[in-house]
Amino acid sequence: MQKNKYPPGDLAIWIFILAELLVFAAFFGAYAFTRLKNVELFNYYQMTLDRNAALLNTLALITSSYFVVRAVADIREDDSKGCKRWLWAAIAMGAFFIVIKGGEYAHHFSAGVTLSSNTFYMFYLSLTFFHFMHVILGMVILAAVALKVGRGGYSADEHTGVETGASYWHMVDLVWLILFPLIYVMR
Amino acid sequence: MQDIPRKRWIRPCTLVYLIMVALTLVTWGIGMTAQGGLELSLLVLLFALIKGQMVGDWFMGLHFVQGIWRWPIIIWLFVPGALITIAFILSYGG
Amino acid sequence: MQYSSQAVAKPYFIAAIGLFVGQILFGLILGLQYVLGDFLFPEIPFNVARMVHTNLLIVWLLFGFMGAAYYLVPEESERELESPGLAIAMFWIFLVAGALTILGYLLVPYAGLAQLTGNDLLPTMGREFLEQPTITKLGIVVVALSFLYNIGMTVLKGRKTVVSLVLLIGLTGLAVFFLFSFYNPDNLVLDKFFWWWVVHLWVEGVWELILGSILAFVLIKTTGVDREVIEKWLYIIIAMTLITGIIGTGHHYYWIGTPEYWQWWGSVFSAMEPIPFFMMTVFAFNMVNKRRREHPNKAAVLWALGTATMAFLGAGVWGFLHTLAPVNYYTHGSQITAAHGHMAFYGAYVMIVLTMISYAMPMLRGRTAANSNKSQVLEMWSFWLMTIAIVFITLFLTAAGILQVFLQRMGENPLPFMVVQEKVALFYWLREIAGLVFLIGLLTYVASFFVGNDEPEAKTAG
Amino acid sequence: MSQAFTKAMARNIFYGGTVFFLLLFLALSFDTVSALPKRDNRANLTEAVAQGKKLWENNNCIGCHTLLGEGAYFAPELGNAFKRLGGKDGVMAFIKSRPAGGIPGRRSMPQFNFTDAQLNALAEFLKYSSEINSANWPPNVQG
Repeated sequence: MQKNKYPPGDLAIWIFILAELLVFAAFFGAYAFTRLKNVELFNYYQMTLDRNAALLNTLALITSSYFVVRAVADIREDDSKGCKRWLWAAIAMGAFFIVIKGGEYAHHFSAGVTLSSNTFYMFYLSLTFFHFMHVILGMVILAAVALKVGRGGYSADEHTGVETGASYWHMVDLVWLILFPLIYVMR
Repeated sequence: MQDIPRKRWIRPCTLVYLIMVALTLVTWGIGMTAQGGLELSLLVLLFALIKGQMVGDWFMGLHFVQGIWRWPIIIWLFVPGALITIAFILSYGG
Repeated sequence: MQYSSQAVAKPYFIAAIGLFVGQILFGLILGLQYVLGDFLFPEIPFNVARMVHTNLLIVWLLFGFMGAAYYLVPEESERELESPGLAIAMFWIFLVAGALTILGYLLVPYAGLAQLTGNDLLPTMGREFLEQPTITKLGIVVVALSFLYNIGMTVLKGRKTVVSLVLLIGLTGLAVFFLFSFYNPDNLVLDKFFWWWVVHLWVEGVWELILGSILAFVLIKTTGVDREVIEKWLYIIIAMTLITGIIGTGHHYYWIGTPEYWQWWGSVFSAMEPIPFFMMTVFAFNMVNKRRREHPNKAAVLWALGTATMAFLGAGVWGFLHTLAPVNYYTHGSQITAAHGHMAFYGAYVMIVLTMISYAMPMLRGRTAANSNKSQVLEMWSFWLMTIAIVFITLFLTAAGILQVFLQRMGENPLPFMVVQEKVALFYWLREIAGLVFLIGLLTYVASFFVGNDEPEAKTAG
Repeated sequence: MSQAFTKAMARNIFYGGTVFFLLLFLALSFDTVSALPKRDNRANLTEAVAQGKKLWENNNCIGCHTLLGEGAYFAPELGNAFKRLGGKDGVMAFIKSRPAGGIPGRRSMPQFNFTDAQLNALAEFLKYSSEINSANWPPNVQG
């Protein structure tokens, strides 16, 4: 089968995706090596995190990523309606993530946790909040795409915009897949 | 990406999704025991890297791409994966 | 020149070059004071000479940016400037205000100047790069607003291109962030925190938009490459600039009393700041390689390529050298910083202004596209002299900085500052020699405007 | 795919990315400003310190010195000068004793003819600066 030269979506988004992934990679490495110097601190405060919430959030993101896959598949067959439905379902899963994660933050903030509390919380808040903002941005992008799909703005012939939004959303998912075990589970 | 038949893409994606859910549940289960340990940590990391690879290959569709754009996600997973592995091995005195 | 109002750029460019010469002369005085501590003391103490050196730089770059904007905006917008009269009036106001300020620095003790200008009413003076009396700062705001009005109206009423929009965003950002120079609390940490909102968000933020748009304009004109291609590159480059550069501000927040998470945020993001500069280098060389025409102004193309290269080296590479927090812990506030500052300012901002002058001046002086061969050859000589000189200035300062860090901040028995300064004096002498070469280059540059004026324009052949 | 990347998408990334990172920067700045009271030694920000800062500015000290590493690199770092010069008396005595005509062949600080009250304010300012939590910078007493 003929393979493609470029990934799906506009290449500009891929440059952006790579830049973002680079930032996350640097933060992951920084987390791991800072932990090395503060193992007990990290192990202790890791226990204050809510692993059930993290599970729900992980499931929410992979599910929504899968929904986005279905959306792209639909638009490739010129099915705008199906595409739109899958996209809004994906956005709903994103909103679910925001609510759960927001609950976690509310819990931590009410306990007086800030970026300056200690090194573990500094990394926990920096990494997850940075990712949290990406979820919001991803939802905004998906919503913009979904609205345009609803107006019949994409078709089987021209749907680069859908693929672009999808690729970005998968990146948001991908980052969380590493974040989840690294911060919540590995000790 | 118009060339890829739906079957060749959606079916693997559904399978990938189910595997990811399963791996996530196992990871969570390990997390809930709060046991830790080098082997378990690296196992969990391996799960994460596998999931990441599946997202890159199937969800993002890089499986159907050839040339340099085939590799960024794989390389990206490898670098932090290696860094985290080294740091954890060191943290266990290895 | 397609529009007669573009002519207002000419006095701006001439003033810029004149002030540039002044800046370099004071740079040489400073360099000498580094090795002959009592040179001109107490008539022109180091702090006064430095203030003149840095303020002249800022002022002449602003003259250059404004001249560039006045030249390129009518052409991009395809209409005459909103008000050429206002542009000329602002030129004189800015020049006189600038000259008075510099004379104030030189003729009155700084504390006297502060008193004379009523600094107590709204204290803003005495902070690095923002030494201007408050009244001068207000004048800058007035000039900037009139300028923005003039440029903005021209852009909005005319054809809107990416080049002019990006330029307008950059200039607006320049004006907006300057407002933080009026915030000067007693709390030193807050003072420093927001001081960087002017300084960093200027030079590692909005100024890069101005740089990018001027470079894009000159490349469109000299290479004939499709505007669409150049504009999308411009967008992606400035996107990367702001994506990395805004949080990159954090690399100034390591040791000034701000929370320590900035060491991570600042390191990670500023480590990526070389990326847009690298993209700019790739972009410039790519466009020139893909050129659809041979532009007779070879000097302008050389300056454009030089900007892309030297900005990457000076801002990108030399910035990266000491941007990571664990490295910066030792290099912060050393000669390494000075080395980076010299090459980054020259490579990014001096060179882009000279690029624009090189491109526009022939037309402003009545040529159709380019200067005579003779004049261009001299200009290209000046390019190499100045560029090589700045490379050596940077290398010598880097060497001095590395030694300084080793002797003063590392090891068992750190030596006092002044002892170390004497130990590295050799490098300061070498730097001064490189500085003289720079001056020769600059004089050559000025001379290039006076030779070959009777000769015919350079042709594209060859 | 004929076109690898489009101008429209590059534009969206520019605007979107800028807004995104500007918001993030504002969020971090907000956190910083609220975290500062624990680090910036504001409890000791007395009238004298404020006056000292004004003197520091009105005489353009930053034109030669660095303070917490920022300024000119011609003269020693002052963030820890209070410690290096042995406290308030040391600081005041040093500033007061600068020869008006300079030191032949060497760098010298000008003689500013400060009053005792002004010297006191400057010393208080340097004391306050030295007590800011600067994450252990400078690396040693030499600055």
